[in-house]
Amino acid sequence: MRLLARVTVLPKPLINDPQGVTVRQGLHHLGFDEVEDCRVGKYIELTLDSESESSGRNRVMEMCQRLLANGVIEDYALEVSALQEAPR
Amino acid sequence: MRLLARVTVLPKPLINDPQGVTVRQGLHHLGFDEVEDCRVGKYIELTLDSESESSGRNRVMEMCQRLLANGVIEDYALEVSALQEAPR
Amino acid sequence: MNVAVPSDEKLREVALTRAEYHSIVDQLGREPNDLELGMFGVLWSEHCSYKTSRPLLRRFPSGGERVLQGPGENAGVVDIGYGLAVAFKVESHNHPSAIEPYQGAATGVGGILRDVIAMGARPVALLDSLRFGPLPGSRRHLEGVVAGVGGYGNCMGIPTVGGEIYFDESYRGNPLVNAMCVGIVRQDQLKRAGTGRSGDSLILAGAPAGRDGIHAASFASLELDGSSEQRRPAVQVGNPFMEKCLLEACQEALDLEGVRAVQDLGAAGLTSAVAECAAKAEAGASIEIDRVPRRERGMTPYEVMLSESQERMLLIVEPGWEERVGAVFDRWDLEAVRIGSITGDGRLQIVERGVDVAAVPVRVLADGAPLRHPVSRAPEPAPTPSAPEPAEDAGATLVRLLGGPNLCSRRPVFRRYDHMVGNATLLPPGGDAAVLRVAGTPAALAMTIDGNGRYCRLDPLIGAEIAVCEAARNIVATGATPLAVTDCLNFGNPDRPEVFWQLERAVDGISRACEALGLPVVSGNVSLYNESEQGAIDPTPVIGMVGLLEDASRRVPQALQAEGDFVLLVGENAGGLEGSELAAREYGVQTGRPPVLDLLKEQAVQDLVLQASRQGLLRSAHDVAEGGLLVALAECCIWSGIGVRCSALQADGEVRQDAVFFGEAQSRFIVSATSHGLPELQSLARGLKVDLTLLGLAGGDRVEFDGQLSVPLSELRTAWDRGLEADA
Amino acid sequence: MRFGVVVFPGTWSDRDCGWVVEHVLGEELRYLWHKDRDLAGVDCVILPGGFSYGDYLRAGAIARFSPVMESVREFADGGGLVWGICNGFQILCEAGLLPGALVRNAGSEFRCQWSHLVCDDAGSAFSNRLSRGQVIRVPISHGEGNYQADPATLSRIEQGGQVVFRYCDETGRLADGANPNGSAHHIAGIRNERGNVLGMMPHPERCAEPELGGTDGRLLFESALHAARERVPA
Ligand SMILES: Nc1ncnc2c1ncn2[C@@H]1O[C@H](COP(=O)(O)OP(=O)(O)O)[C@@H](O)[C@H]1O
Ligand SMILES: [Mg+2]
Repeated sequence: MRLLARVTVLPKPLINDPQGVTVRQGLHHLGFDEVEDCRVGKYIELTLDSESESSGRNRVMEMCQRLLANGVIEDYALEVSALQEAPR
Repeated sequence: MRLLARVTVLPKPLINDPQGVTVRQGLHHLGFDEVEDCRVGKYIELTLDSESESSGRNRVMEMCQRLLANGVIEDYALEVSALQEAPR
Repeated sequence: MNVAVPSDEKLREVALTRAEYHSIVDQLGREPNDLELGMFGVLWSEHCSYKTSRPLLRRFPSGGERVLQGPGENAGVVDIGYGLAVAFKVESHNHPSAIEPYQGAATGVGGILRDVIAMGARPVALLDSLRFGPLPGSRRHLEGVVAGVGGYGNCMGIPTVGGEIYFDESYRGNPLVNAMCVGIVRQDQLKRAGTGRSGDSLILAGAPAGRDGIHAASFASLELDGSSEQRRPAVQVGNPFMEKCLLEACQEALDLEGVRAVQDLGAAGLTSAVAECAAKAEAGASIEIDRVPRRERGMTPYEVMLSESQERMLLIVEPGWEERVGAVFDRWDLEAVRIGSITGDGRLQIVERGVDVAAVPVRVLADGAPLRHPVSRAPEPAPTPSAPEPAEDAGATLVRLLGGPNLCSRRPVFRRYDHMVGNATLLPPGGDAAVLRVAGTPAALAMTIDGNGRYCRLDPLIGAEIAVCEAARNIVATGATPLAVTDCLNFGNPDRPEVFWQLERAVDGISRACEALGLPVVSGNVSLYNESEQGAIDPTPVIGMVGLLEDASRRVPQALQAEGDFVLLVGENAGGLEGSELAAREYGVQTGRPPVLDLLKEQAVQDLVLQASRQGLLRSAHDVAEGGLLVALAECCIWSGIGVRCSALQADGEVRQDAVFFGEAQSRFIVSATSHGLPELQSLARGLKVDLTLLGLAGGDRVEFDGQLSVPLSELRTAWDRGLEADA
Repeated sequence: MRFGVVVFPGTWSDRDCGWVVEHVLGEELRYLWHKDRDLAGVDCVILPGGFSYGDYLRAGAIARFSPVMESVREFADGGGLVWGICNGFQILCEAGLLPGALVRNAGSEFRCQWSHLVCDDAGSAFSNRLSRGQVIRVPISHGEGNYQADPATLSRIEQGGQVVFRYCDETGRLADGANPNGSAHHIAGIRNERGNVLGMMPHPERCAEPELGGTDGRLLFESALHAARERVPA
């Protein structure tokens, strides 16, 4: 079955996040003073073929561990769902 | 109230996404041949103070339009939820 | 023949006039089909056909002993000795950068790199000439463009070593982004696009074609469903990593005997690349459109032929060499596909699944666009208001000018560009021209890019002459001899008689100055229709120039070198407020005449500086440009951290004091010399009949003119350093 | 001595490193293609600067899986000299040959400029010609050179004396303004425990000749020469 995986990657809480700081400053500069904290990471959307949702999830988790996230500085989260039809 | 906003930003569907292409190739290279398509964007987590969820959502949408996403080449999506306690 | 002319709407979508349509029908002897019309639309556009500017460009001097390739190829090429040549060209990416600053600038850099690569050269340096509306309004554009230039060049590993940035009302809504690339090529490896022969294979390498950059309102959109229109991205996203691979693979492929030529895909994509190769070879070409790799499903031949997807090259390969070429690209993990061949019948033929979908004479497509001759009319001269009384305190004026956005330090910009990669940068950005050594030789290349929209607005002829002279001065200041010019003509809509007049005058100005200085124009680019709601931009010819330093160790720095050195003004001690930064910024005077330029005097002054540098008489040299003598002198001090003590300065004749200090009289340099060198320098100047004025001595920590001004260097430095950050 | 310079598709300091090895030092040079496993018998592997695979996702993320890196890992495990410069440092961290990671510069901007470094460990294979506390001037050129690690890792490498270079001002002070990318503890370069693997963001290959503005970089190359001689007596 065809799956859509949505992976989010964020810097770990104890790791400095220079991009988050820059974005927060930028938002304050534009008058969005209500923003207290900001962290910037990556969002990755994958379409993949797999036997089942659970096997697909396992594969994507493996992808995260090996490539998509760097465990030393980043945490990741993922969601996998079935895709109805071929994309596009 | 204190809100958590989760913003995902992706290149628009027909825009060239060199990052996505390179990551897909990288995944294939590692043996994840089941990956058909890959798009890479940004993930941003914000904590903010707002009167209500709906006003917070509107503000974050504005932030997306003005800074977080580049409307010419990117699409964004957002989720806003109430935060129970102060983060960290 | 009874011609069924398409609707106005259809013609507008391919940007052709009714008359041009008739011309196509005449030359074809039939009506074009939709695909053919689309190809005519892009190739007969101003951008590709130069139908308005071509007659003017013929006025440029373009020959010379050292010229190996003048205008007309992907880049100009000039002999630098040792069996080597320098290939260079400038290109505008104004409109894309206005829509999306980062990607517009990035893909502009990518495009100019491919032009130089196509000559068989290895790019060694980039330069960028940028113009924006005033800060802070233009901050977003500035940031995006700078990030885009850096993002592409840095990733490619090509140093960005020079450029210029100006802020002016006239560019609000229509910023200018011109990028220049300089490459080095062994003369025996020089490639030209027009060397294909019938039977040669056409191999397309690099990125797959997407629906990028197909002119937003395109003819073929009529064939598509309504929603597909929006699905065509107006902006192209560059992939510098792929371009790096493409660069290396092309270099390796060019070592193969069977590779005759390489042609980049730029504006008008495959259509232009194939038509140009075929036209220059006086041949035809046949394309099997199904073989062209695609990024999207369901692309029509029209979309494939017009796609402007980046990072693609077309190789012209002798039959039998295809596999070896393929293997090279494979090594770099790039796709390289044989998509057709050069033919002998002079036609560009597109075949889809065995059926001809287009077949038109290449000559008509590539060179058939009727030239345009718009009306030219000089604008009414605006009255010149008289300047107010000079400010009391020249020191305070100096601090303000140095901290102003047009004169302040560009370090916040060029520190975001890798300007050192390649281990060649002897004089980095920040001075006049950058100087890069040529590996394996004692020589070095100097390079710069310069323009001045304000002078050109006041008089495009003189402004353009000054642009050429100023670029040459920047080269000469480093001790290098100017070799040749590449130019980028940024103008408004030429259908406005005043704009066309500006264009003509500017071209004449470039021609005159180049002739006087013995400089050929070997490449260039024209960008018209630079307009916003406020009207046309200031006429802005931008001059890129490359010079040769036979002995790299003889290069001259711009900063003062040691306390006790004599500091001198080369050229007339004259002043005039005409067209100056002072008049514009401090007095709000935007009209009048540009500074006076005497090309004979210019030559003599440049001669003096060159001869003196060759004889080792100069410790430093820096040209006097915007902001005049005092600003130039202050820069020499700021760069070195050494102050200067001068006696009071009065100009020859009756001249206001502010004009002496800040006037932009032309053909001048600030130089420094040791006490040993001074007498020789003076006699050299006498011999060449060039004025030489002793200003004072290097030393101390202030810029001082006895009784006239005294400013601490630290104050100047702070203002200069912070200028770009301030939202003034 | 034979230096090997690894070439990934997006590498560009390979030529600069190669230039110093061949033309400045007059030593033997081999380029090592990322798809090959053979290290050609080199005495020192340099992983040079560049954008190995475009540095999409994270700098060095994809490069670490290339065939040549398997051999580099074995070579390092056997005590071979491995020197990661700029992108090479990022790759060594991604590959786990060095601890920590390099993230986006503080301020999020690319920086190309001269920087001062103070040597904090003269024991590594690449700093043995320096003395502890010596200040050298070396250019940086990167957008992701901000060294970060979790607190435990940081204290471990500090205690182990693994920090070889720190950004400083010209007097050697770790002044606030003298940290061009926001690195933790001003870290510019670290070594592994054994001292045969060094990663650093600054570019010593850009300052090995006076006409390029400085020669301090040469000391690092000479350190490697010295270390190689010690290791394999001629
Ligand atoms: N956009 C830029 N990119 C790189 N270098 C720049 C840029 N703008 C200015 N510079 C550098 O800053 C220095 C000063 O620029 P400018 O004032 O325009 O010089 P000049 O008046 O001598 O032409 C030059 O060395 C120039 O190359
Ligand atoms: Mg100058």
